[in-house]
Amino acid sequence: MLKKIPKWNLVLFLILIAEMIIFGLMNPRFWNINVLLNSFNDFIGIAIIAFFVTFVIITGGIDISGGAIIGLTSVVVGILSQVAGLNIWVAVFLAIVVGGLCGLLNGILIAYAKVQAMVITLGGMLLYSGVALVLVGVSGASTYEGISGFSQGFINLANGKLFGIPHSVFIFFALLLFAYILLHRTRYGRYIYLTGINQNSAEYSGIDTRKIITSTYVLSGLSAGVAGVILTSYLGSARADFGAEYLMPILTAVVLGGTLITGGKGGVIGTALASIIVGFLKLGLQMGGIQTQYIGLATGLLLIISVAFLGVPEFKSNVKRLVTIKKDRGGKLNA
Amino acid sequence: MSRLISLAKHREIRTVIFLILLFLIVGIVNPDFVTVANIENAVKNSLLYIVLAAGITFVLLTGEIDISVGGILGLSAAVSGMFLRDGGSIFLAILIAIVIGGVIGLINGLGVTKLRISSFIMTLGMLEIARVVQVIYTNGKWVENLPKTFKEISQSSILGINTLGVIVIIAVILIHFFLVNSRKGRYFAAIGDNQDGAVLIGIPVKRYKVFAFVISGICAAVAGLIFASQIGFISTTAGIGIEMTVIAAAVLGGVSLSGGIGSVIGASVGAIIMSSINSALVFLKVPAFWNSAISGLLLILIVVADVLIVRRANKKANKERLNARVLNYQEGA
Amino acid sequence: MGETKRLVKLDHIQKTFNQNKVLKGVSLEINQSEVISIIGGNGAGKSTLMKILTGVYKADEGSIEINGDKLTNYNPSIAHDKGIYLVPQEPLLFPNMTIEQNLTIGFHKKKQEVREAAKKLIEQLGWNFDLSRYAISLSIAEQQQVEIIKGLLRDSKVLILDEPTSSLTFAETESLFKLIEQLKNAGVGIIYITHRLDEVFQISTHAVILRDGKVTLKGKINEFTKEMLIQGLLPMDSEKDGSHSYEKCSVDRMKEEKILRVQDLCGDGFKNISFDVFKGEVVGVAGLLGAGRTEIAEAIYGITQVKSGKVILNGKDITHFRVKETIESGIAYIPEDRFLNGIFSISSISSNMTAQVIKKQKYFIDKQFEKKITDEYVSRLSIKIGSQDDEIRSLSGGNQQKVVIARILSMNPQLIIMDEPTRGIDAAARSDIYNIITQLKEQGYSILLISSDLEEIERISDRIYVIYRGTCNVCLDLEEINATNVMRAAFGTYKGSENYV
Amino acid sequence: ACNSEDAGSNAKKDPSDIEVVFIPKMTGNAFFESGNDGAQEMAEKVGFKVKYDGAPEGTVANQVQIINSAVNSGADAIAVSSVSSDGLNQALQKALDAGIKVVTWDSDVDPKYRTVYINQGTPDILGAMLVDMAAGQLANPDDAQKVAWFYSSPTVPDQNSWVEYANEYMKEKYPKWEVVTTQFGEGNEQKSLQVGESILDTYQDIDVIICPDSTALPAMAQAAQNKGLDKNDVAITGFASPNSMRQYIENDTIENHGLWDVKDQGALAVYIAYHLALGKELKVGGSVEVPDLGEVKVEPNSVQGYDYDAEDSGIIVLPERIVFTKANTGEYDF
Ligand SMILES: Nc1ncnc2c1ncn2[C@@H]1O[C@H](COP(=O)(O)OP(=O)(O)OP(=O)(O)O)[C@@H](O)[C@H]1O
Ligand SMILES: Nc1ncnc2c1ncn2[C@@H]1O[C@H](COP(=O)(O)OP(=O)(O)OP(=O)(O)O)[C@@H](O)[C@H]1O
Ligand SMILES: [Mg+2]
Ligand SMILES: [Mg+2]
Repeated sequence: MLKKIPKWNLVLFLILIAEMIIFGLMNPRFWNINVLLNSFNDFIGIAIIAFFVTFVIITGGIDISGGAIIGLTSVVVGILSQVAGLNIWVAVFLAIVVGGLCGLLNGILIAYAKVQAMVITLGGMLLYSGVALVLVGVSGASTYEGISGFSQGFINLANGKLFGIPHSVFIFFALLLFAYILLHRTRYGRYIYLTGINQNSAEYSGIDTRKIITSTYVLSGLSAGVAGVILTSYLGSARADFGAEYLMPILTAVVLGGTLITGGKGGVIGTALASIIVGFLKLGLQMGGIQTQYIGLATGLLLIISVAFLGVPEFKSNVKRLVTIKKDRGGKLNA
Repeated sequence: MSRLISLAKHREIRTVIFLILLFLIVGIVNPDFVTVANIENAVKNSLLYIVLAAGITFVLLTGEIDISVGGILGLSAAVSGMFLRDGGSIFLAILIAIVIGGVIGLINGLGVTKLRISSFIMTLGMLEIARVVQVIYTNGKWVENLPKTFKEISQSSILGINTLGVIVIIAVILIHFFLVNSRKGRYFAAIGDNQDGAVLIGIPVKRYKVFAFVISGICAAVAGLIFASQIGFISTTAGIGIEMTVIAAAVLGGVSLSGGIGSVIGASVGAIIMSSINSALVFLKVPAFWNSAISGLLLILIVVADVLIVRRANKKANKERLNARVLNYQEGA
Repeated sequence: MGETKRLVKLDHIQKTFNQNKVLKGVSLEINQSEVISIIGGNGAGKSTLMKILTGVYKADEGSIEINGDKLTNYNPSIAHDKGIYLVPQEPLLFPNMTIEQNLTIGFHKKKQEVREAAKKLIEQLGWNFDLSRYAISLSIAEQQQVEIIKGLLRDSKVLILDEPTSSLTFAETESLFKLIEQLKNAGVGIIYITHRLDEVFQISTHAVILRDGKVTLKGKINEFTKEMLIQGLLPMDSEKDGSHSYEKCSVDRMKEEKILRVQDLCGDGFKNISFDVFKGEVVGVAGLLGAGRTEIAEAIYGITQVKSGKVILNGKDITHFRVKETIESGIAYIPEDRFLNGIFSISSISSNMTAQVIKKQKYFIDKQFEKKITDEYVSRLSIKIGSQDDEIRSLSGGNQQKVVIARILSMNPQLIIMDEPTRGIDAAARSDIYNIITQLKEQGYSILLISSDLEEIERISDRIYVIYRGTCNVCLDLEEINATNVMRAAFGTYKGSENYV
Repeated sequence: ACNSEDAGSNAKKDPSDIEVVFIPKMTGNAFFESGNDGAQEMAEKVGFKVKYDGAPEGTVANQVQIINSAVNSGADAIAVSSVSSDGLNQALQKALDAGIKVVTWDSDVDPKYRTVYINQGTPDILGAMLVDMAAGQLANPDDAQKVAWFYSSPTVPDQNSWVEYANEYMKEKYPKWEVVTTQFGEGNEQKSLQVGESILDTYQDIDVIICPDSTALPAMAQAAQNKGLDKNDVAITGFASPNSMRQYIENDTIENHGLWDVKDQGALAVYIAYHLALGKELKVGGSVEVPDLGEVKVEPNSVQGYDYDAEDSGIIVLPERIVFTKANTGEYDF
């Protein structure tokens, strides 16, 4: 059974356990289950985008526009519901659609025009966050005050609890389950891997790789839309600059989760574990009295060391071989 | 006309054409944009990006990526800036910066080649580390009041042209010839083009990758010095997010992120485009909240246009070649 | 014999790739003016041994002696300095460089000199190349040619050719052999790896059989016969003799139905192509390199666009179908370049095998079903694998090819287009594949076989269409099929019988 | 439930164990670092703990996260400079529920969610101050002048609110002034410098550039210096710390700029937070004796234009704002 779990996920799990122990020792309040569950609110936006950016990266692409789409969808929710007076849930739905459309634009340009994904999504990042600003400017809402006054029902979307557990925890696991089934259990998921490993071979096997690639960007855009809605609900305000700082954390979660940045390998379980690890790392260090601005050091070291550790078996055997070769040679000389 | 078209086959030339178009279009709205003074200004403002893009091009050519440049820039600027502020000599400060950049580049390179960490992860980690080290070193403070003599370096001019600009442009041209024409220079692109092939013909792949990271690190450190000299104060977030801009600049100039293709001249022109967009928007006098949307749109338009142009040309060439070998093939049949 | 200098001596070379002991103490010597053929099954370790000889891999054990010096700390650039050069099995060109840049890179000599030398060499070989073309636009065969030229340019003392002819046709092979002869006479030591046993007798002075990581047979070529080599290659416990007879059949065209009808097909690289394939028939497509065979196949399959003409499968017009639809209507294609278009290198064997058949499932992947299919074909095609979950790149070339074939077979197609199905595949696997082809015929499948291996196409095709510069004017019937006719037709000089079309 | 127990135990805490989390909008900005200096000095003098905690990117989500962690780790009070007037509400409510005292400084939140706001000056005071500083540099301020605004971004609340009031004030007092452009530097030095130079190039007849942003102002001054302009060519002013501007004042690139004593502000913020965490009362209309700073008075929220009025929610306005000139810049170090 243990054999079935990919080695890397096991490593991540151990890191998580180690974190729990260390941070608990630094500040015993860290072991309070409520504290841990509540903290999901603070990284759920990163996590759910990262789930689907994992898809994108497996196809061999990259999507850095997620953070910007958060801002845009947040503004769309705000304007539609507060300025245009639409029903909040209709606004939410439309905002998520807008997120999907942003992803669609990325996807089409990348899959059909075959432009390098990094640049398109970088351009997309500027464009979408820019459009968010323009929307705010044009709608007459104040660009700097944020749009607030949402109904309690909407605020509860992220802030509420069910059985004492924050909604965000449910959302996290629901989307994780969805992403997991989609990627690891369906034919579509298999096509994503095959496309990422060898687009030509996939094409020759009758897989419409361009549609597959485009669809991953759409999913990533949709997930950013969902994240935008959740963040708007959590913070009780709609602003154009929400999510601006998520760029690196999203990528960190995906690559630390063991997804190959060159595509073809990886999984959402790893991404989920990694986003929890990074989220708890931040929380734990903050609770342990470390200033937030120093936490980057820990994330950086964690990234490098854990990934280097992955190469350790090889590293070890190399060292071993070096030693034994020397011994053997010596033996021969003596003989 | 056909000469023009064949010229457009060169990636660098196309980037230059995009640059010229940008200047012309903005120039139509506001003629001040195409004055000699402003063009010189554009180059001066891009120096930082040019140096970074040239450095990162080495890494990108070998098929790796370096996103730690922003961190290196900040750290080296802050450390040598503090040294200068406290009365240190300019020469030593430059040396310090270069050593910092070189060492971080070396660590990146060794991590990638020896520990086999993917360069994305290695340099992402390094970026975060460098930023925090900068905060710790400066105690979170800005480095201010840099000596006038140091700041004047970026303002001095030869024959009316910015000295640093001249130096950087000459350096870029020299590097270009090194990469394109010299035996060893071509190794960088070869490694990214086909690593196994490079091993086969005896290129010390790992060593050259380490070189590439060290060069990129040193360039980032030099960019840090330019930053300090031009701007005159260094915050702890100096150069934040610049890595993405620089990578985009390189790609805009025709450098491929999968390695093997690209030139420093292209990357430099890309850098000028990226940074000129900022000033262009001021000259266009559109309300500033449009800036980000317009620059995003421009970036997308340029890369998509370029890709489509190339694709068409390639398709046509391929068709011609295939048909050339068909018996009695008549053109247009 | 006393004055011929010993160039290289490999002694007790051992090499293990994660628990897989590939070489178990191989010793080999090569002297001046020798052409040593190394033969052995797929995965015997030939390429590995050669990579060790050129320093690409490090041997775990054993020593390398060059010109009498024992070398420690060996690496490719030392190998080059010592005049050892490997033309690799899979071309390793730099795709974004021109042919010229590919040929000149890594030389210590002046570019100009190398260019002149290259031009001369290409002329001598009679191959024509536009030196300013980018390597990315070359077909696999052309890449192979460029690699060979690159090797020949080196003025090496020991030249290793790892299956250089695997995608060449007889014409290019001939000119290559002439050059090898010249080099031999000039004192160069040549190591030649091939799966085509006829070639062994054509050019080598010595033959070495490598099996299970050991040298099992070694000697002068005139001490061997082809049968002895075949016998030496077979697994110890095998009773099949590899040279089993292959049944051809002449289809009665009046009675059988036409599966595929290609009418006046025109596209980039070919024009006015017409031919038919009947049920239960193997139709060969022969031609020189670059004749346009692959282009025709890809146009039928839907990878590339057709300009005019019709492709009709079972009475249905499938001319402008895209790949997905072509597959659904019953055509399957085994691409020429396995690495580029065939396999999913870092994916598991089972997912490689089921990449197409999962389409027939519902939305979810059924692991049980995948396992069943994989098991079935692993035993049917006797594919040698460790576990189904291993990455396909850990298999030897022949076994990778069988996985690709299995992927196609699992779709139950009516017509299989095989583009060089046995490229780089050893004699045993090759006869397995021929067996599969026989079975398929019996089951009523039709096969369109594109092959550059003269012996192969001659042996198993029931009919052969010959493509010459993008046109198809010759169809050889069963009784007309022989090497001379095929060759003549390929050069466009066949006048033997009536044109079929 | 356990939270309220914690709150109860706070009161019994040894005063020297009280921890105030001092949250800037972002780290790495000279303004906030100076505020932190003041806060730390105050903590040392009085004998309590101040944890300075901010993220390099000043965003709502980051601040919320930091506030949550402060609550979780058992801090006693928070003093925050908010990046958003409403985005922190939920997080602050949780902090209040946990019995944590909330003080804002520099940039306020909805007054319901904090006890005291340490105000450097209301938007109308600061807006007018910006215009007056600029006018003070002009020979004929009543003539027509071309004015540019240059600050960090269209999304920051405080700078935008000052500019809004300043524009109204300008219309009344100097009706001939015309705002020709508003540009943003995104708190990025490189971009600020470039935009600064572009402003000078595009609007060559510009008379006044006002930069109420601690990155934009020095960058603008450097841009003018690079172009060889000085205070006689264009009047540049704004808000930034004296340390970052001293050289430009001394070499006559600019004539003046302003700020309030942010060190005092930081010190005051953490002291008030400490005071509240000790369980002491602080009512609107009341006053506190603050070490070194003397007595400060709590005014009603209405001074800032808020409608919300409650006993335990008020504003302390810093007594003075400073205009730095050649004459006095040497006296300050922050
Ligand atoms: N880099 C590698 N990593 C792991 N295993 C390898 C590697 N290279 C080769 N092998 C394994 O070593 C064995 C020998 O491979 P090698 O390529 O030398 O065979 P070969 O004799 O050249 O076969 P072929 O005729 O198919 O070319 C095979 O089982 C192969 O799977
Ligand atoms: N510019 C190109 N870019 C990509 N692929 C190309 C290009 N030119 C040719 N090819 C591909 O190379 C393959 C074979 O081309 P080649 O010129 O060898 O024709 P061929 O007639 O099929 O050769 P053979 O007769 O040996 O099969 C085809 O699949 C073709 O599509
Ligand atoms: Mg081999
Ligand atoms: Mg072919």
